[in-house]
Formats: sequence, C-alpha cells, structure tokens
Amino acid sequence: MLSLYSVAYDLISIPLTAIAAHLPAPLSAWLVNTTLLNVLGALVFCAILLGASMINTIMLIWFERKMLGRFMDRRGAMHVGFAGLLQNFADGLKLFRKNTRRPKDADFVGFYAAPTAYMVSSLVMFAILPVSTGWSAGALPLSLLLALVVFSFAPLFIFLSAWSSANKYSLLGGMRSAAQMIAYEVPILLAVVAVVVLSGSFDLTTIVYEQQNYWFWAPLFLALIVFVAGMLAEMERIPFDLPEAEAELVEGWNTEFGGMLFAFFMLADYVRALVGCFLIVLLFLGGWTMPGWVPASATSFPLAGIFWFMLKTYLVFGVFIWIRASLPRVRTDQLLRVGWMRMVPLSLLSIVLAVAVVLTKCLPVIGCVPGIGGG
Amino acid sequence: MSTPVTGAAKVPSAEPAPTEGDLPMVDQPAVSFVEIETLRAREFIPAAKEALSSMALEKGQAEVIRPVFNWAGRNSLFPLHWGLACCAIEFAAAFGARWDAERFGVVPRSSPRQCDLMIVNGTVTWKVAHKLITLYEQMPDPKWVIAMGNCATGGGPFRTAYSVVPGVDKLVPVDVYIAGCPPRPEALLDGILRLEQLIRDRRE
Amino acid sequence: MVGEDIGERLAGHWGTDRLHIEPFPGTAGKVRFDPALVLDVLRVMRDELQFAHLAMVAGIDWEKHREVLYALWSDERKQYILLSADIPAEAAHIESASSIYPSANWHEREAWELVGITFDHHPDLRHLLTPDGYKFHPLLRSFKLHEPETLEVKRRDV
Amino acid sequence: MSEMWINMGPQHPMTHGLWNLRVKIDGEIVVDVDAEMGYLHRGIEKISEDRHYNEVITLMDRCCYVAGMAWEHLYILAAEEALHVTVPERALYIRVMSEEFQRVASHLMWYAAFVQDIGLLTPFLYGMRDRDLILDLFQSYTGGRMTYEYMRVGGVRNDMPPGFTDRARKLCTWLIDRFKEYDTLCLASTIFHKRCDNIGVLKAAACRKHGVTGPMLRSAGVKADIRKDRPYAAYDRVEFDVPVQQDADVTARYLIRMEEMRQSIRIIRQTLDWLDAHPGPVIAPQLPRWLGAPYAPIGNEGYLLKRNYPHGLGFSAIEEPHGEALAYLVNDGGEHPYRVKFKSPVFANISAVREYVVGYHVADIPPIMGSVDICVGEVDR
Repeated sequence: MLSLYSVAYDLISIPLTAIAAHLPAPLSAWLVNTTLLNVLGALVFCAILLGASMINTIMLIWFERKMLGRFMDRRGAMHVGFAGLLQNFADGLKLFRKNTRRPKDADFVGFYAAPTAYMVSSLVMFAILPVSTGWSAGALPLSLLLALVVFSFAPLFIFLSAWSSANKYSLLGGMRSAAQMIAYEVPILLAVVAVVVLSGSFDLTTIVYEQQNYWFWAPLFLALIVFVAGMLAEMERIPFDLPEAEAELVEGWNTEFGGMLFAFFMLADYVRALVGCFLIVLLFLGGWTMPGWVPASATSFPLAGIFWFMLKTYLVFGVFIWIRASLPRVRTDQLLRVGWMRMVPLSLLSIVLAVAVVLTKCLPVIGCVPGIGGG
Repeated sequence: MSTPVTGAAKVPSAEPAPTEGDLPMVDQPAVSFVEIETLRAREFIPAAKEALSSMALEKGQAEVIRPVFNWAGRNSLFPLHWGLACCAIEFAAAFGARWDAERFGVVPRSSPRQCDLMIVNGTVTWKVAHKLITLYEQMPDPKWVIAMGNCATGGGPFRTAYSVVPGVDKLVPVDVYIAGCPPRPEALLDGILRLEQLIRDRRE
Repeated sequence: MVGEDIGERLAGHWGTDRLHIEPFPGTAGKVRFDPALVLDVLRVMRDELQFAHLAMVAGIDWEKHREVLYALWSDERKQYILLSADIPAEAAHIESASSIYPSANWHEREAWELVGITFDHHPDLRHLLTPDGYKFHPLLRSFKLHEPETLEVKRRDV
Repeated sequence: MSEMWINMGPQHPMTHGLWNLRVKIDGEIVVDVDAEMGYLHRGIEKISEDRHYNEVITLMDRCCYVAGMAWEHLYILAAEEALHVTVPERALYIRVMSEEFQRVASHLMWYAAFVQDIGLLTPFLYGMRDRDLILDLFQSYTGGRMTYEYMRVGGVRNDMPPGFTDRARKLCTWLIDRFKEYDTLCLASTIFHKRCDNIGVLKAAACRKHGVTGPMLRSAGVKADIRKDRPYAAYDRVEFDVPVQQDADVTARYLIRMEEMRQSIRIIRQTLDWLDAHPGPVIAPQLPRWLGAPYAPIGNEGYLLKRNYPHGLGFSAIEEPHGEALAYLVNDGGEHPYRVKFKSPVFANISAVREYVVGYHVADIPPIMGSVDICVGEVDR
C-alpha cells in the first residue's frame, strides 16, 4: 500500500542501503537498522507533513483574503507574486524579522510558551487526521477521540497567553475564549457521538469507509449543523469571534503579541480552521471518497483521494468565508445561551436520530435521495 | 557572492567604480581560516565573530538576507488602525472598495504590537502627543512613520493654534510626508509605495 | 417675532430693571438678566415657558466683562430663546445651570476652561478639551496666537 | 471578577476618532463610564478670531470632516446674519442640495463604521464605495472630496457645471437601489436584531434633559427636526417627512438614518428640478470688497471700508447629519469675527454617555457608540 509514511521510509532507506552496500560490515549493520530507519523515516514524514500542512494553511489564508475581497467588491492582495500568492509568505518573513517585545508585567514563561504550545498542539492534528488512505501517521483505532482531545487543548493555551500578557483586553478575551470553547466542546462531542453511532467506530479511516456509499450529512443533518456551528466557535470566526472582537477588545487575547509570537497565533488559528474543515469533511462529507470516482479504499491512486479531500475542504472553508462576509458578531451571553440551550439539545436529538437510523436500517433509503451518494 | 577579494588589483576594472558606502574591504582582508586555527580558544570567539561579520554578515546579509527581508518588509506593511482627524476618513477610503490598499499587503491592525507602520492621519494635539509616543514605542522594530496630510506634516491650517503640535516630526521620526489637506487616497497609496522604495534601499 | 407672553411672564416675576428682553432675529428674543437670577430665570423658562431643551452655553469675553449666553429651545413654541448675563471679568462667577438642565454640564466645563468663567456648584468642573493642569484660558481676548517657532520636544527616556 | 476600569481609547477600534471612553466593568457588565474628550481640540474657535470671514469656511470643513457642507452652511448662516448680507435664491437651493448630499454621505460613513462595530465586514466596503460616488459629485462642482470651501458669505462660490443635474439624478437612483441592499444585509439578519434591539435605550424625556438631539432624539419618538421646525435656506420650499421611531434603541436609530437618507434623496430631487428651471446668479452682487478678497494686503481700501461696517450678531441653527448644531457669531466691525461659538450635536450626545451605556455589556458599547455617530472633530473643535 502506498502511503506517505512508506514514501518517507523509502526516502531514507533506499539511499542508506545503497551507501551501506559500500561500507564494511559493522558500519553497514549499524546504518541499515530498523530502529534508525524508523526514526529517520518518521522525521522525514514529519517534515513532509509539516511542509504540506503549512503550505496549505498559508494558501488557506490567501484563499480567504481573495475571496473576502471579492465579497467586498474589491480585489484583495494582488501585488506580491501572481495574484498575491506570495503575500502571506511576505507577511510571515516580515513577522519573523520583527522584534518580539514582552510587556514589563508579562509572565515570561506563559508569554513565550503559550503561542508555541498553541501552534504545536494545532499542528499535531495533522498527524492524526487521515487525508487519504495513505496520508496519516497510522491507523489509530481511536483517532477521532485523539483528534478531539488535541483540538480541545486550545482554550488552555489561549487562557495562558491571555493571562500572562498582563493586559486587560487580553484577559477579557481569554476569559471569553475559554468560556466559549468549553461551551461548544460539549455539543461538538455529542454531535460526534451521532457519527460514531452511525459508523460504529472511533477510527476516522473506518468512518470514511462507512461513508463509501452514503455520506453522513443527509441522515445526520442536525449533527452537521451543530458541528459546523461548534467548529465556527472553536475556530473563533465570525459570527463567533468574540475573543478577538475587534470593535471592543482591541485584538482580544493576542493584543500584546507581536512578531513571531503573533505569527504563531495567526498561523495556528488557520491551522485550526483547516483542521476543522478536515473534520467536517471526514465526518460528514465522505472524506476522500467521491462516488463514482474514488472509492474509500483508494489504494491505487491516493493522489486522487487527496485531490477530492482538499477540494471538499476548501469548499467547506469557502462557506465559512461566506458566513464571515455576511454575518455580524453575536454577544457573549447570546453565544453561551445558544451553546448550552440550543446546541446541546439539538446534538442530543441528533444522537437519537442516529440511533433511530441504525435501528430501522433506513440508511439506504435516505441514501437514495439523488446527489447524496450511491457509489 | 564570490570569494573575498584580497587585493585591490584583482578587482576587474570593467565593473563600475563602487561608491564609498558599497566599497568591499579590499585593503583589510578578513581573518583567514588558517589564522583562526592557530588562535587560542579564548581568542577564537572574537576572531570568529570578526570573520563572520566581515564575510558572512557583510556579504550574505547584503546580498541574500537583507533583500529577502526587505522584500518581505516592504510588501507587508501593517499600519496602526487609528484615526486622528480628517485624514482618517481618507485613510478609511483608501481601504475601501475603490482604492483597496490591501492589494499592496497593507492591512491595518488595531494593536500597536503587530504594526510596523504608523500613519499619523490628522492633527496631533499636545494632549494626544504622549499617547502617540507611547504607541510608537509599543511598536516593535523595524517601524516607520508616515505623516499624512498637512496637519501631521506641519500643523496645517491649525499650526497657529495653542493646542496643536506643528508637525508630528517634533515627536517621532517621520519617513514619508504626504501633502494635502486631506491627501486623496491615491496620495496615501503613493506615500506607501514611496515608503516601500525606502525600505528596498535600506542598508541596515 | 418676540414672544410677547415670555416678556410679560418674565416682567411679572422680576420687573424690568433686573431683566429685560430685546428682539433678536430668528429667535424669540434675547433676555438680558442679572447673573444672580440665573437659576430662577432658567427654572421659569423650563417649568413655565416650556423651554425644555438647553442647546448651548457659551462664554464670550468682552474684555471689561464676560457674557454667559444660554440658548434654549422649546418644542411647543418651535423657537429658540437666548439668555444672556454679564458678569464682571475680575470675578467671573455664575451659578451652574446643571442642576436644572443636566445638559449644561459639559458646556459649562468648556466655558470654564476656555473662557475662564467659574460655575459655582458645578458637579464635575474638570478640564474637558484642554489637558489636565492647563493654566490658560485660550478664548480670552488677551490670549494671542502666534506662528509656532521651532520647537524642541524633549523625549522621555525609553 | 472585581470591578476594573478599562480605557477604550484614544487608540481603539471602537472610537472612530480620537477620544477616550473610560469604562468601569464588572465582568462583562458596564458599571460606569466617563468620556474623556479633547484629544482633537484644535482651537477652531480661537483661530477663527484671527481669520477673515471667508477664511473661517476653511476651518469649518475640517471641523466636522464627515459633514463639511453642513458646517459651512451653519457658519455661513450665522455670518450672513451678523454681516447683514442677503443671498440670491439659487444659492439657497444649491446649499440645500449640498447639505442633503452631505447628509447622505455622512450617513453612509456612519453606516460603514457602525456595521463594522457589530462585526459585519462587507457593508463597510459598500458604504465607503457609495459614499465615494457622492464625493465624486462634490468634486465635480467644488473641486474637493471632503474639504470644499464652497459656500461663501453671500452665496456659493460657483455654479454647477453643465450636465450636473443629470449625473446627480442618476446617482440618486443608484443610491435608492443600494439602500435596499443595505437593509437586506442588516435587517434581514437575526443576529443584527439580537445585537441591536433594546440596547442603548434613551427615552425622549432623558434626551431632552441631557440635550441629546438628532437621530437619537427622533428614535425616541420626538418629531424634532430644525429643517421643519425652524426652516432655514430653502427648506420651507421643499417637501419631506421627518422619520420617527418609538423604540429609542440602536435599531431605531439605524432605521431613522436609513429613512433620512431616502428623504434626503427626495429633497435633492426637488432641488435639482428647481435648479434646472431657475438659472441665475449664485452669489450676492453687492458684497463688500474685503469679503471678496480675503487675502488683500493690509492698507487696501477694502479694510478702510470695513471699519465703517455695522456691528451685528448672528445666530443660526441647522439640522446637521448628527443633530442640532448652533452657531453664534459676534461681528464687532473688525475684519475678523470677534467671537464664534459653535455647538456641536455630538458634543451633547456624548455628554449623556452615562445614560445610555451603563448597564449593558461591554460588547454593546461599539454598537451603541456607533449608533450615536461620533465625529470627534466637531466635539473638540
């Protein structure tokens, strides 16, 4: 099976074996050794994964800027590179060069650790989520749970950064952020339970396999709505971008961060956005499958699977941009009220629906609705 | 990025004569690695520093790092999002649909920590002067200031007033002055592009 | 356009030696009154003559004396009326109107700092437009403007 | 959380200008507020005492930079009264038209800023885009986008260029269409109503008590508009309605301003028809020479004449886009105004800030202050 890890492993093992052939026995045995090859292969794998995900994230920012520009009757970035493609690289390089200043009262450890931890915890998600059959660190039986656990680290780091930067706006933003994320973790988890009920597995790859014929968005439409709303809150995008609410809290919890620390926050936000879109595609939109084109076990051409997966991801993100361009921001109490009093009951209802669908075995019936599936 | 030239005679005469600021250190060759090997450990670090600063930093910074970072810096100027007076409205118009300053990568940020450009868009009064300086100091280096409009340049029609700072350059160093009362958005964009020119030619 | 009933009502209260009304184009008239009467006049204006809205309080420096000018508006009459009291420049005091018209608060703060008229019993007489501790009253005639010379601004240490 | 003070300003995205709203919060609830003004105090009233009568117009444009025409008009009315100058009728209509276009432009600027306060990103661009079209129109007959120096004591500076009225009519049609789009973007959204209904309430009695005027007063059910109640220029010769709402909240102010823009377009159309039918002079024929040549050197004959000019007092009131603006001008016979006093509507509206912000959430401050429509230039002057 062609997988990203095997590609990385081959990248390391083939040259090393070739070199070892010309070396005396003890050296070659030391060089061509499973442990070393595995470690090196994992490193190369990480490097490829990191590079691919970072480029995707930066492209996502570009996509958002251009599309938002179109919604707003203007052009967006267009002078750096072709159609502004290099704009975000310029931004990143510039932020890399900028000074980072720590306010006098800011806590040293928190101020520097929080952005880094936020960034790392967001990046780890890429190793967990399968983009195609081959593109994941390994088929973990509980990968969905792990993904959600890692995804929910963020409020801690945000709150740490907010508190350690010794700024009232940051603190307010951090408190809002923590309250909001915790309030929306619950409906997200419950909505995911509906998916698990339908698919019978916590393994994301299996969940996609289960959607080979019928994508889950039709039977679990309620869960999809809850999940999308929850993801909007988790990503802190309009209409739920209260922690960074520009109008009242200057830049929210990253008010005091400049230079590379700010770049970390900015990037990690978009990494989380990308990951959120990944999750939506994986759980509800059939992952890398495309009925009639790509089966779930697309071992023969994983690149086609990756293509469909990324296409769906960008389409989902396009919807998020559309929402951002057309909705105002809600207020904290309204947000929490919606979270606890609407989203939680809705997600519970969606679990009931999922159980009903499984018990009555009516999934194929729903699946017959044209345009939903049937591969 | 050729190897360091050690003698003045080896400089090809076809090249245009370098100006004084650009002159490579032809007469004082850098500390060579042969010499470094004979140095004692205590002397190694200063010598290596010198070697690095003369070779890697001078050459590499001048020809690789500086242009790259200057490219990045000039193409992503984040101005501070604030409005002082009339020019603030034209500042906003420059980010509107018709002029769209975001084409050049100019995105206003509300927090001075994330900004590298302060556009002083209006009259500066003595009451706001120390807040302006505080904001300027809160911006991380490298940073630039554009004095937009006559008021920021020299007090404008209010220069005789008791409460107005006659020119923001009394408070913070200004890189680009834009004339006009208020300058049109095109003028602001022109000022930003001129600032980009300045950054491209920067040698620090 | 002088409101006849206004003149009669005011004259009925205080006679005409401490207060008189003169025509002013575009308004119901300009009432000149003794500054000691300010609260009583304003109360009558608000309660009896339906001038519910204090639109403006202005101070004018006439070098020898200073004038406090109130502009009131009545929704019922659809008219402005101007009230003016002259106070001596050396003792520029007048009772604050903010107990009767809360909107006078900021106008009086402005008149205090710019024209140097002190409003007694004002709830919150702080600097509004000029910085705290600003010692001058710029709108006095004695305060002259000049072209700025080259200024040396001392930066504080970073 | 215990109570704490936070400074919203002078550099804060909410302020739209240079002022400081000190807010005392308990958690997310506002307990007390205190507005700190004066960061843009440029001494316009003082400088005016050093300028010729026509030179003050320059300062008026900069006094309120989103409503320059309205402030020019305010000053001009007071100055003409103090200087005993009469104005040709065509100039009155041109002034009315200019002020109404300025009202639409100012309200569009308000719309752009206000929707950004509640997190709507797109309409900001739409508002600025359509405002630019009005500024283009201004540019075609005054030469300036924001600072016009167009009105003069005794009339206006120049007549309309040929073909102006047609372009203006076309723009009116375009704008009327766009207002529908704005309403769709805002009023059709549930979140907009969630954010804006029942916040920032200031009832009619409190408005009058604290001197609050303009759209804020009309949103509280008081049908007060100086253009109707005390007509100036040619406002008694055009037909329009004064919109009134009863809720006195942010949504009501939004509706008021939207309807005011429609009414302004209605006024503009009437004035355009009148201007087409009545050509004529736009500036009074017999003006004192010193008014026509403000930069004449000292010793000029005009100044000698000026000494004999009668004294006068001028008082004017107009309905500025933000509310009721007053001017009081003293002409002591000298070449400069003796004293000019301007009353800005926003000045009074902000002074009542404690009445309509305390008790709401921190997140409500931007929409509430946005609905007040703050222009710091005219507050601090």
